[in-house]
Amino acid sequence: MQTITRDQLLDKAVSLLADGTVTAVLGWSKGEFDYDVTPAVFKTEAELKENFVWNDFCGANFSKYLVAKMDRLEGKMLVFLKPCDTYSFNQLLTEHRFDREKVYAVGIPCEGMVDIAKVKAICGEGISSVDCGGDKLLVTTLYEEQPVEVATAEVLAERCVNCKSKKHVAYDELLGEEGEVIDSNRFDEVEKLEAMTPDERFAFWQNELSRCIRCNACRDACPACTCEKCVFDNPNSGVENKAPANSFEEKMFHIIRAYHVAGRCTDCGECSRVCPQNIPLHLLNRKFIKDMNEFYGEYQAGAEVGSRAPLVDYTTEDLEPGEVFDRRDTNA
Amino acid sequence: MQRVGVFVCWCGSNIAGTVDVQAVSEALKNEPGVVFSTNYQYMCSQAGQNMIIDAVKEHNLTGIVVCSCSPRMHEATFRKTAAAAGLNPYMVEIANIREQCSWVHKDMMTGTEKAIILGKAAVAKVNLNTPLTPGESPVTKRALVIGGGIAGIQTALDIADAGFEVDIVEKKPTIGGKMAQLDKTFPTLDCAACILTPKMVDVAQNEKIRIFSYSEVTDVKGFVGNFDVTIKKNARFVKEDICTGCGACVEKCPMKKVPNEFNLGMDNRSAIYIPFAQAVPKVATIDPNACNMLKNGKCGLCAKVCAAGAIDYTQKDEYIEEKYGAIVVATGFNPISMEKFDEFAYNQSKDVITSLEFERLTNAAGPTAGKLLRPSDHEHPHTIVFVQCVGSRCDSCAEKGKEYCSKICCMYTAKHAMLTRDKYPDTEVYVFYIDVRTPGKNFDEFYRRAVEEYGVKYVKGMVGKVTPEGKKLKVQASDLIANKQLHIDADLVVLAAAIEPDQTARPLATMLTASMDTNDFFTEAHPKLRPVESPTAGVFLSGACQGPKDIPETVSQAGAAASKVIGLLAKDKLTGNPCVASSNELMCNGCSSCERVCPYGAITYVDKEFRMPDRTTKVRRVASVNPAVCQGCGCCTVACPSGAMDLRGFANNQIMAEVDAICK
Amino acid sequence: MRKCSLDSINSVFAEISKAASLYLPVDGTDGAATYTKWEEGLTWSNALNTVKSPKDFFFPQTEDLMEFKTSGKNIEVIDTRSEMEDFVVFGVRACDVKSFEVLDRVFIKEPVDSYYASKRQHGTIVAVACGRPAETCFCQTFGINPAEPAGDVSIWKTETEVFFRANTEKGEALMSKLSGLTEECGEETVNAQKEKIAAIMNKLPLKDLTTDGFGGGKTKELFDAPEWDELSQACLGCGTCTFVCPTCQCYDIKDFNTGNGVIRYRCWDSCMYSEFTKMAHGNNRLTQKERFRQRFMHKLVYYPENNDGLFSCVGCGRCLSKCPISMNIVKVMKKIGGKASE
Amino acid sequence: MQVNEFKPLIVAFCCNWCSYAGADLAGNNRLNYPADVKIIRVPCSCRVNPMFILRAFQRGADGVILCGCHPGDCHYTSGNYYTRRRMAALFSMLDFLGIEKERTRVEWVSAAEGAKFAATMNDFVEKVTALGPNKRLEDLRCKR
Repeated sequence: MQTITRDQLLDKAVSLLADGTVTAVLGWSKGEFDYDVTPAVFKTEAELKENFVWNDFCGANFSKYLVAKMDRLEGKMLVFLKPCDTYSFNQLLTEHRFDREKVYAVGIPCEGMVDIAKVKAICGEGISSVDCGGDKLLVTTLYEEQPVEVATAEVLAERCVNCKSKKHVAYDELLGEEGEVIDSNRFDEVEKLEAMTPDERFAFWQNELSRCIRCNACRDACPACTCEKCVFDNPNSGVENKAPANSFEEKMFHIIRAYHVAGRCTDCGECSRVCPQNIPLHLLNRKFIKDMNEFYGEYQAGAEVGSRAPLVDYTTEDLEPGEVFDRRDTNA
Repeated sequence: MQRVGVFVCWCGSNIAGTVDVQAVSEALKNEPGVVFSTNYQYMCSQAGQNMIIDAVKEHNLTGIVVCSCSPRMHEATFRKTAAAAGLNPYMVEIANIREQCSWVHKDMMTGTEKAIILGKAAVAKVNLNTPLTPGESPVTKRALVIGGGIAGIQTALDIADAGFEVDIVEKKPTIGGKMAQLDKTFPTLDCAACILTPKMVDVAQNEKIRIFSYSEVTDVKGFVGNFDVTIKKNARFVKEDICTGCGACVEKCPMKKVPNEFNLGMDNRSAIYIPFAQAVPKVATIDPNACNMLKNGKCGLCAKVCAAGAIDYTQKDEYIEEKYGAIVVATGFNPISMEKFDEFAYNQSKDVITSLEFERLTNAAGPTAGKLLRPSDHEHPHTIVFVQCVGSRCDSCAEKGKEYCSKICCMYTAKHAMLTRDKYPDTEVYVFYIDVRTPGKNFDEFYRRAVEEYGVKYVKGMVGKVTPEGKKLKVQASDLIANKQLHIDADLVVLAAAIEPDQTARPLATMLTASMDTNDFFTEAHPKLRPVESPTAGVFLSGACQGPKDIPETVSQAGAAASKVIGLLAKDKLTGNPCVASSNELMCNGCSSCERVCPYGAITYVDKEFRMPDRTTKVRRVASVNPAVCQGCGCCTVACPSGAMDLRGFANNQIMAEVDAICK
Repeated sequence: MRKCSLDSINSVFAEISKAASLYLPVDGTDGAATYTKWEEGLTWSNALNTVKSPKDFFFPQTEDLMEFKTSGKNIEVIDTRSEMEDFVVFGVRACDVKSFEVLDRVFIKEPVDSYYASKRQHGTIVAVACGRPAETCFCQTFGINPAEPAGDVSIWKTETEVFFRANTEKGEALMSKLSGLTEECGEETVNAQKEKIAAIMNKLPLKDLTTDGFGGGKTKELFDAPEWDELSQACLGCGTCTFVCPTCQCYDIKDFNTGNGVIRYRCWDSCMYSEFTKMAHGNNRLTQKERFRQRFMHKLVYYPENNDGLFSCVGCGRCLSKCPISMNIVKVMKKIGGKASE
Repeated sequence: MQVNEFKPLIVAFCCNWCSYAGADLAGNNRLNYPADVKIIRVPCSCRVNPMFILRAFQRGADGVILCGCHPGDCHYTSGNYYTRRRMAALFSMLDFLGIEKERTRVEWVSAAEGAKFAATMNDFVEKVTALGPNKRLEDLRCKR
């Protein structure tokens, strides 16, 4: 259950539209069910009142839409940003990917988003309604007489369980209470893998990545992947393909993708959220983040606009590539 | 597809001894694109080169692969050969089958196999080569020297001597820099003013040199040979071309209580002032923070006494835009602030001074007219303690000091000690040191004279604490050799403060896109082989802005920088290296990753209008590489996530083709 | 109709595996079901359906077509097709069975796609009725009855038993192998389940979704509908919907240079990708809106126009649950269909 | 026994200014190292894109080594500092995916270090030979 209500966001959007501060609103639009919300640009109060939603399923990170959605917009775009979204917002600004002047950013607190797959794992398929209230969800299914009560904490998306920050690092206006950066356990899974033998790790990733269907959803949803032309779409890049032809290509795609966003990835978790095959892609990104934190000092992409990412920076005292392993082996 | 000719060299028996050259040329015949393949005893000989030229003509070759010695040896030779045959010189690739094959492998079979693979890689690469033409750009035959100390002066004089125009920009009202403040110079003990001021006059009188004093550089655009520089001439409220430097205004000025920066605040000057008698330009300057007329509109005395009518209270800062072919940075150094060094009681006692202040105290033109008197009570000090390495050679964790050795302190401290003992034999002089470092011509002899002839008491050890007590300074120190604590009642304590780059250096480096080290010293293009050039083409380094230096070193570096500038300005056109990065604007995101890793500042961003797929237009920020500045390292190509940035001559597809050929 | 106990189903699998490779949905480490080659120890998943549809068996995501080997300056052309062996796909849902009909009309129409046809020939489909449809199911919109799945063999699964009915010769052949493991039975239990399913179908949230306003001949009405802008605005241009879709059939033919030659292969392509219709002259679908519209117009208008009114959507609901931004064919049909029928 | 027959394929990327010259010096001094090592000349170690390394493994390399100027001596002042970070990150990631860490290496070899170049190559070839053929990052299509 979110601390801020749909009506509060709606009022804000309506009044900003009314006073001319913005001419469009980037928000969530309701779907067929209670959980399938779609990002949408609203231009009128009527549209907002009819379709705007804010609930535990508004996971999509809007930052990336700002790169493309404002081309022909007269005036400013209102965008609602959850704390994690603000990091992507800043990172895109660092990379000059959209015009800050054309955006009116409203920071909104977030209590974590629900992963519907986790709800389905508990309640089964056939969900006819989900009521978000308090710290529980009331799930009605086609097959049970009574709604099933599910604790929200149990069905939070992985990225929200390991939320790194409830603090907004960018906004023009903040609704509700500001939160804090959280000392999360987001690297625990990475550490678990690091503790395995190389053979075990290889088997783990072979199993995970073999499911990849190269739908590119991870890339296309990623706020760091805003290239005008992705190397994987470019026949001249030498790595282009439309299918994961074999296990080499599965690995290469994900290594290169993670490498290309290394230092720029804010760990927003969109890649894993959208993966239709449930591949824990965020672990690859987190591995890079964890390594770079350990090798070169703590760095959070997007925490500040204009900060220098670890891979476009150096010191003369950096550790040697070979020492990466010595270090781990002695730590172990 | 290219029409490739392969030429396998025997290099006498150097290659042919362990590589079956016939087999290599036969095998490479079957490679894609190869239309001709042969081998010859010495490809680099005139006969060998003619063979290439003939083959190009006979077989209409568009690309050449020479399997021979290292490209570091003969790539240039064969490029010339290609040019002579009417081909673009960059359509040549070398397969290194000597140094990296025949000389390191003993077995004929393995050597031959490897030579064939290396040849295949070269063929694969040359198939993707494109003709490259080095860019040309004109050279503005004028140099800018930033900083008017001895480094800048010497550089400017040397450049002007070669017949080129030079402008000096100096932020102070006069040139001369730190050297003008010194008394004597080691190791010869000639007076600084006697050797510096004639050079200052030379500068003033040189027709090729313009001095922008009381000025600063505010903007630098462009690149080697073509810099556009904006210089801000601060308003000095005195018309420079009219002022005769007579000094009448200085005498009449009622505001006489302004701390005199030339004497490091140890005496006062007036609000209108000429920093010192030999200043160049010898023109008065009004200090706007002190002048009552400028602050409150009351006074105007100087204007009244100025016979020339040079005073102009309405003068405004002036911006001058000028073009230069080369820029020399000579921004020099400053002693670090002693504020944080509480242990030496610098803030508590006037009689704890820095070495530069000591220079002024012993200088005939200084606040005491050259008499060594304590600043507090103007009494003659009998016991003087010199402390070396104050803020130098600190541990990396020490926040207040510097890790590096300031290099000049050992010698000037020896000089100060010696001169004191020479002039005032009744004075007891202690020098506390970590090490005495005297590498330089006649330096060690100089230091030994101080000890042996002048009886200066050198003590290995650091001063732990200085406590003012009455008229004395209680100095508590350790003598590491005798392994005991010393307590000295001193009259004067002189701190050899570490030196650091001038504060203006960092913003200047940003403007110049010249790199700096963590201490804000400018980085040289190569620490050994290109010590006076910045990695940014066309930017040169002179003097202490690059690292601590004494005068002789500064002057020699100034001369070296000048000769590099002269070498540049002597050219009418600059021919670039064609193997430079270039960005495919259609794919560029404008994300700045490439710009951040470019060591040369070769990448800038432009807003460009693009036709979008849906026939609308959109303005996007895209990277643009200046080929005259890019040196072709290729760092940007890897930083670029979309692959928009590529390197000519070493393109992504070329390197991958080599990889493929080697691995197949 | 024959039946066996659910407990003995593994012996049925073992029997089938003797003569042919058997594939069936098995739960993976991530909890989702995937068609997996059966071997002792694997369990038939209870999941409603797999993430990836079974079209992979006939139209794999990547498939080598031929190979060129180079040696020196000679090229040899190699046919990479190998002798196809019989295989059985077990546990296919009614919607996915229907999708094969959609694919057949594309690939088995002259000129016949021999790669596809050969696999269809060798594959036997064992379809299973849906005891527990999900809220995302809308197969009935396309006239599919999940209680009566087509296929070579239809099966119904209860808590304790599995019922079999052969529908085709291939199905009979398969069932004859299972005669020792199954017994003849009446249809009462199956009929009861069918009724139950029918009752649930009546409760499904998408039960009223109709194809009214779609079908051949609707191009002019629908192509320029203003709603496409709004519907497509959030589309990321990924290929998730097309790659999980059982009826999407677009592919690209590509060459892979191995260093020693070239492998010519085909792989799924997606009309959602920006490069999809790129040709020498450029791209005729320039915006995501056009690409998005293409996908739905193809399924709901162009395909039925060319295939006797058959829609190329089977209502499996995969795109509903997998689209990263939750835009899907149902939302499109509701928005545009209603409009068109006004 | 066939065990010792395995000859690894090693791709060595060498920067033009130090390591390539170091390799030349090894040649001048006739210092032997296995012919399995094939050198690709790049202007600077920072020119080496992680994609090149994966490409080499895909095409059949058993080991990839990058050689550049010693830190601080880069001809382009800072290129190898970036290489150092990029490769530290990449190698750690490859290891994370379970790919043998001995198959990749970065070594700084100056133009004067012919002996170091040869010794490095001997050592690297030995280590990779001990690992056997690259199976974890191979593309079977390239072995047809």
